[in-house]
Amino acid sequence: MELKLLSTSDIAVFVDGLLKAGKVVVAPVLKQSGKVFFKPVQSFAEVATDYIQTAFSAKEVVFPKVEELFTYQHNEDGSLDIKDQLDRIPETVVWGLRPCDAAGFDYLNQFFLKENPDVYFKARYDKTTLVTVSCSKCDESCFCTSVDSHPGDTKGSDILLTAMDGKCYVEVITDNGLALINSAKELFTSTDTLSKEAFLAKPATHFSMDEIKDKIQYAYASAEWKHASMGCYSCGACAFACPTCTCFDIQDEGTQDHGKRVRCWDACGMSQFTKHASGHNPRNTQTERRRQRLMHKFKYSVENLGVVSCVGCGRCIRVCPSHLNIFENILSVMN
Amino acid sequence: MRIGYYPGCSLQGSGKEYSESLFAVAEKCGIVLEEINDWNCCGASAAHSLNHDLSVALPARTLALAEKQGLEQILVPCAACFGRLATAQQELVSSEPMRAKMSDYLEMPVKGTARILTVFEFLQEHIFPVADQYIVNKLNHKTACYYGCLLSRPKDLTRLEFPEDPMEMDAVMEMAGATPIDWAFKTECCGAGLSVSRTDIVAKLSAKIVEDAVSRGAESIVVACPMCQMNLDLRRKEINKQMDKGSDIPVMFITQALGLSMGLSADKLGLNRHFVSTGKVVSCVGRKEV
Amino acid sequence: MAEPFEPKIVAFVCNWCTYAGADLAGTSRTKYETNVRIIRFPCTGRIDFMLLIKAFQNGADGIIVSGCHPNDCHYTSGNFHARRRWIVFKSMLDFMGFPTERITFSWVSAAEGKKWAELVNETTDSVRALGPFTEYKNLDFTTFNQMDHEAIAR
Amino acid sequence: MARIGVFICHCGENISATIDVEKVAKLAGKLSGVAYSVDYKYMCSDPGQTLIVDAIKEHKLTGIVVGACSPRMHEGTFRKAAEKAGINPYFCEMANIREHCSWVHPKSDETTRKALDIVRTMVEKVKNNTALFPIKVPITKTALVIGGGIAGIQAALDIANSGHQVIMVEKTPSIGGHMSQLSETFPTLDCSQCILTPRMVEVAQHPNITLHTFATVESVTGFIGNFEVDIRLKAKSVDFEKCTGCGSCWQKCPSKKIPDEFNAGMSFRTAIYTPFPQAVPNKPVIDRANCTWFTKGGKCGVCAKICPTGAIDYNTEDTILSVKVGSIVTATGFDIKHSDFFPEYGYGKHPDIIDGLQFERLASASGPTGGEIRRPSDGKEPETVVFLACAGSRDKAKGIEYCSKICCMYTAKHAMLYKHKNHHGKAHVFYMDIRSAGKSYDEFVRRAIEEDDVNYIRGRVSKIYEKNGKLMVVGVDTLLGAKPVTIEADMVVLATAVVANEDAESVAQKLHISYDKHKFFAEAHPKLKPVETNTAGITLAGACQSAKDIPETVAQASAAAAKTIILFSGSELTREPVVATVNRSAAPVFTTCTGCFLCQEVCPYQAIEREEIRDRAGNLLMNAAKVNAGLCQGCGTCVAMCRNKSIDLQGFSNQQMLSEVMGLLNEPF
Amino acid sequence: MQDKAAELLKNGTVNLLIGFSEDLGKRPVPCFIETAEEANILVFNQECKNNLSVYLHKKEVKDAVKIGLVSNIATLRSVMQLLSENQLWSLTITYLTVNTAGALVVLSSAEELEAYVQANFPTCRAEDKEMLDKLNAMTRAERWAYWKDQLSECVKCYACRAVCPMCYCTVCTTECNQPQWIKTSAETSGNFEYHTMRAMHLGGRCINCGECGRICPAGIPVHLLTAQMNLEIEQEFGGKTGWSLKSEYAMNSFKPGDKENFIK
Repeated sequence: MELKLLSTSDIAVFVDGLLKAGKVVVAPVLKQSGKVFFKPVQSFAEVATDYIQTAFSAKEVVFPKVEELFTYQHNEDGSLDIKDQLDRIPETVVWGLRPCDAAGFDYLNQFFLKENPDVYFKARYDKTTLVTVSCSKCDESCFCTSVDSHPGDTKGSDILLTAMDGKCYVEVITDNGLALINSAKELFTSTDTLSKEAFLAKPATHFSMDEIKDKIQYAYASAEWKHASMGCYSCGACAFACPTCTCFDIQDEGTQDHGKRVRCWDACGMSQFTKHASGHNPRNTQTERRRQRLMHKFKYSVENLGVVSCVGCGRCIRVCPSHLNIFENILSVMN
Repeated sequence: MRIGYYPGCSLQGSGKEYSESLFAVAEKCGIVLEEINDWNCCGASAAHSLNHDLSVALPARTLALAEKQGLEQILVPCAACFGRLATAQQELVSSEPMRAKMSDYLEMPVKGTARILTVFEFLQEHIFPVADQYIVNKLNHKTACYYGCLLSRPKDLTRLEFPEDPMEMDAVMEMAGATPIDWAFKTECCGAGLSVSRTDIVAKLSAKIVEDAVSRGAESIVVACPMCQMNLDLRRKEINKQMDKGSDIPVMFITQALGLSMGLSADKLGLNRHFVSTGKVVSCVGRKEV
Repeated sequence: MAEPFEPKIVAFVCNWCTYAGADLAGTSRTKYETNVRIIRFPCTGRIDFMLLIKAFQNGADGIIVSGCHPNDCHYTSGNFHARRRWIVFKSMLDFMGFPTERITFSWVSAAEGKKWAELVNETTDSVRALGPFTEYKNLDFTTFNQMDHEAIAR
Repeated sequence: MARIGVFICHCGENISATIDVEKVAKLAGKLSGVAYSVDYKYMCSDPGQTLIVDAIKEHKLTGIVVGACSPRMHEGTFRKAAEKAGINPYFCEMANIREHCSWVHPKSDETTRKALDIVRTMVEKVKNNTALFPIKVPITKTALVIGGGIAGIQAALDIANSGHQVIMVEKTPSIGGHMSQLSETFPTLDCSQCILTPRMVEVAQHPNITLHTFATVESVTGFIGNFEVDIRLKAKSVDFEKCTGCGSCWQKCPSKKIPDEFNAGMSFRTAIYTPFPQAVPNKPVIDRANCTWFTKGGKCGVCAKICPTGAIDYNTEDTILSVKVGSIVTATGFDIKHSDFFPEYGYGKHPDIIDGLQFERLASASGPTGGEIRRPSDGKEPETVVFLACAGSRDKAKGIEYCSKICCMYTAKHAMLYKHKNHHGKAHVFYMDIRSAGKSYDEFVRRAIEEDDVNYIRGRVSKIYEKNGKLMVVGVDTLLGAKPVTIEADMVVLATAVVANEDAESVAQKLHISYDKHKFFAEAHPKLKPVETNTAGITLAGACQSAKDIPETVAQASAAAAKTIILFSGSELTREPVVATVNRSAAPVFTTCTGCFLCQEVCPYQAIEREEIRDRAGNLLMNAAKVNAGLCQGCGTCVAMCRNKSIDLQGFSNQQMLSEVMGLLNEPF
Repeated sequence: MQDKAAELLKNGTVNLLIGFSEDLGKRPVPCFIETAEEANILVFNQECKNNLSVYLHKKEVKDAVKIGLVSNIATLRSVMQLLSENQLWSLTITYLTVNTAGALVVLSSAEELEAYVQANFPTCRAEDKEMLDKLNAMTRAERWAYWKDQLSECVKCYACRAVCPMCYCTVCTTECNQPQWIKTSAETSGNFEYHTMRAMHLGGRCINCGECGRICPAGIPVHLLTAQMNLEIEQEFGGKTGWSLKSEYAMNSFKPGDKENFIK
């Protein structure tokens, strides 16, 4: 764990250096829709700086919305070729994600790798370095401090930058991070004092995980679930924007003779999600589906993996067509 | 709405009363007719049988001038002129090459878009709506409305509702308080085409018309074509020779009749310049109903 | 490309007019380009616009849609409904910036074998001139996920 | 797992000349799902078919693709073969590599590749084929005949005589139609009523015919073999059970000034009336529009007082009778233009300018003049009569471009009849052309000209006007010096154009049959289906389709009857199973159809019905579309319309069509 | 509105009232009220953009049978369209809306609804029109680039479908997998076919509430596709969506005279 300083003006130099070194740099980019997306950039000039939160999380880098698992091909002689392309995955630096997203990676890591690791995730994760930028701004949707995190949290990051006037703190958390710094030593000066709180945003805190952890045990039967879910249109916006939602669907695309097998995002909120071939659906109403999603974030994942799988980024609140609010729901079902 | 006016030769010569009465009526109803500046002969009677291009070019020039003058409608009272102008217009509208050719001949653009009105359409659309407030006299007498050939044929050009038995003039005369009779020679030819070469035939044809009108009790014949008027009026001597017993039934223009009912003076309407005296009709004004 | 580009053209035709017209072209030995492949429908009214999209997605460079002339429909009005659907579909694609000239709509009756041959030749020529329909295929990832694709594209 | 067999035909040289058939067969064999592939010289030949049958049995094939000619040629053949081999015939598809490939392309690899593509496409299709079974539709063996003219009478008798039930509907109080108004008939001049009335009586007495006069068709639903028809029985105001037809009611009826339709308006009838003496049924009805009781609210009532059997009942009302029929013969007949249609002839204001039907009545022994030809105006015998053929017909300006077909003949007949009855009279005929094609028709016209010296003038009449008591007929003789002629006539007969009935359009719409721009009903095919309409089970007879004379009408009526009898010959109707279906599945899904019914309007055959899906308690759960397999013709327009693919078309299913596209465009190797 | 809602719930005209309340962030949230007491949480203002008619397809709502629906004009218009498509047959709905004068309007029958909607019929939203003109002014290549860029961000969360009152199919084409019409993966070409399909299915039915565009998490203006189609269909074939209670769907009718200058 090292602590360094980097002058704001040198950030561009550093990033462009990484690009020159042949790394793929994925950073927030402002698009014509006015929303900010993680995109591979060609120079630091493209990188957006003034935003609270990106439209979708950075999980796409390691868990793409569509991932080709392999291609298959029947040959004239009856033989069958199957190819994956894991070896083509490039060295990637994710620049400028928020601590909450980084925390999300921490969960994804647990989810995909804890037991019988997912090779596709691993292949990407191993080639990825996360350079996080702590939050100087937040809005009423942010609630990281309610889920054991905060705007300067280093959880999940390889490097955490905190902007001050003129320069920024560089907290190097992992060897990955260190390696990245060392690729451009000259830009960084060492320091030992760290006082970033002054430069961090102050999101509202609505509850603490400790109180949740025990109250949630009794939440399943709460009548409030209905109110919490009646407005839900059962789209997948929240799940797809979420840094920790990991539901996926596997499909073959192509013909009997050749095509590819793809893994793409799915969402437990969708009405077809658990539907059986028979037409029966164990989670037939939106109430059950919404409960499933929230309980999974705050209860099941804690039980299964020991981590809460909500990082308080607030995306689900921002994107929800009917403005459903996750922490309000949680609070209501608690009491 | 600017209405243009194309007199043609007749309405300045033999059919002078026609234009006089027309203008008198229009003026009475507060309608302005703008004569087309520098208009030229429509080419009737000769051109179309000699040179097709010429027969289009002559009216086309007039139409081009009208367009230049910015007229949306053109009133062409003379039946022959109307025939020529309308025919030419149809050719122009239906054929781009023809338009190009004509614009080239005339050295000015011509589209042929202005609407050409028969005297009937003019009366229906512009006079009818306002007429009754001006009609002061009832022309209480039986009249035969005579349309002639050029105002009823071809039906696509003249746009009469029933080309076989037109009623347009009858409507006007009813408005004027007269009683149009139901007769058989409404659309017969008066022979105008031969009025120079074979006057004898003209007399025969016209005689049939006059005879039928008279035999059905008509006291006047109303026309809308200067040639018809001339034949039936000016040639009455020869016509009478063709009939068992002659007739002095007056022949007047529809506009004269209308003007009369609007209280305009016979003098102003040129009624006193006919060969067959129109006195009877003039005197029937205000007579008790027939 | 070494050899000149030969477009793949899929023809969606109705059974009663155009398919029969193509048969007639055959029986009268009228020669035409080999690029076209016919798919037979009972009626143009049956032709689902999704099939056109699928065809392009799977590598068609051009499409012919053809059926009975108005009032000749074996089912009286199938082609009228189809025509209205095409009007909308075409303008829709145009609004999305789709090169609609890659789709040829036409009426070919059972008696118009010659017209069918000409239609195929004209369409083949025009599509050949347009070149392979890469715009659409390129929408799919040339590699294994969108972000890599974009990364590599740079 | 599909086991498809591919059979490539050489068709002698027709295919193998330009396509490397062996190669196609070889490569087809490698396609996934293909278990057997072979080529052969003539697949359609007996040995060829045997080869297929054996292969299916030996290799346990689940489906076959025959790469040969157009399915329009041999699909039937090979489907039979498949059936013979014990698989469902609809597991056989044809790949058209002859008309669409070998015949239109030169010998080349490209052509061979195309052939393979075509075969592969069909392999992909047949993989997704399903077993289909012909649809059987029950038939109600009763025919409805609309119209009681000679056409309807002929059709009804033919069908009835074949042993089937017939329901006849006639809108007027009596059957007989226009033919009953005619005096004599060409070319034999035998009396119309003498030949017609026996058949009218036969209809009335036939055990298999139910006759409804003074009745109209209200609505028609259903489909071939299974029509449901509502018939409106207009209120007769007379109880036919009680009425003996004695006639004392109409003799006493005070309102006697009603123009008589039967006499074409040349005489008057009473408000309670039988149209004519030989009417069938010969019982009166009350014409309420003209009856004092109904117009003046309960005044009069003479007929009720006079009626010996008390059959008069002013309170009867229209009733609707619903019947089930299997087929419908449309024989609604025609109308003619009347003289008021002709401004140039003075709108027929002059009483002595009459039309053909009026002349028929004048000449008819049962007519207003008892068969003596007298002019309507003053009852005098006309010394000169002018007949105008083509009055309105073949005249664009009148909007009637067609030839009315019967005028030439009846004009000749009229002229003859006149001459026969008024020996000193003069008959002139103006005509355009004489169209007398038909057995001994021309001879008939010649007779008029030569034996009865009718003066035929080739030319048209520009106007008719009256001058001192004479009708001046002004025309032109285009043959003799092309000079104008004026004939002073005492009476003029216009052979006015034959036109469709004024209610033709509404009738067509009730029957869902189409009609041409002159409102004549449209046959299904101008040459090969001149009797059928485009609605299965509905046929046409007589002048409702186009102007016809009596022999033609009778012939077509018998043809329509034959079509009906053919339909009735089987116990049920068998139809191709290529029809649309709306999916159904077990609760809780039932169907994916959302019941928006936007498909209903696109169906040209009204084949889409509404089904209510209820739970056991009978509560309505959902409405869903349902296809009537009997009505559906399989166009599939609804399938392309359906947003969530709830409707599919058997034989051309979404799965099949998409597989074809995918198979075609994705070459495996 | 609160009082009226309370009244309706009290006198049993309505079992369930669908309206708006506010969350802590003062954002309007759809709310579902079953008792008069709760009525006081109701709000209705310019921000209440959601088209609540979507909820009429929800099982819980259908079970309540007697529904009160707080509506903006777009909502009412979509109900009209739904009725013309034989939907909502099991419900009796009372509509609460606020007219341009700002007064509360209560509509309790389809006929009243029709009259009101036709009297207050909305025109194509200005911002949409502007955007459409902009797009139509582009060259086709530019349009292609525009949509390619936009649709590449689509993640097929189907929010556009979920908020659309006209997307009431129990099984959407996207969910058909026999055959698989629409790729499940959110590849750009798959996104193209999805949005083309959606636009084709909604053209002539969409009532231009613009919800799909407003709520897209990727900010894709998908509503422009259907808006454009509606305009074209309206000028080509006439008829307005959500105007009449009887179906006037342009795509299941035809005129023999429909244009065919594009057909060879």
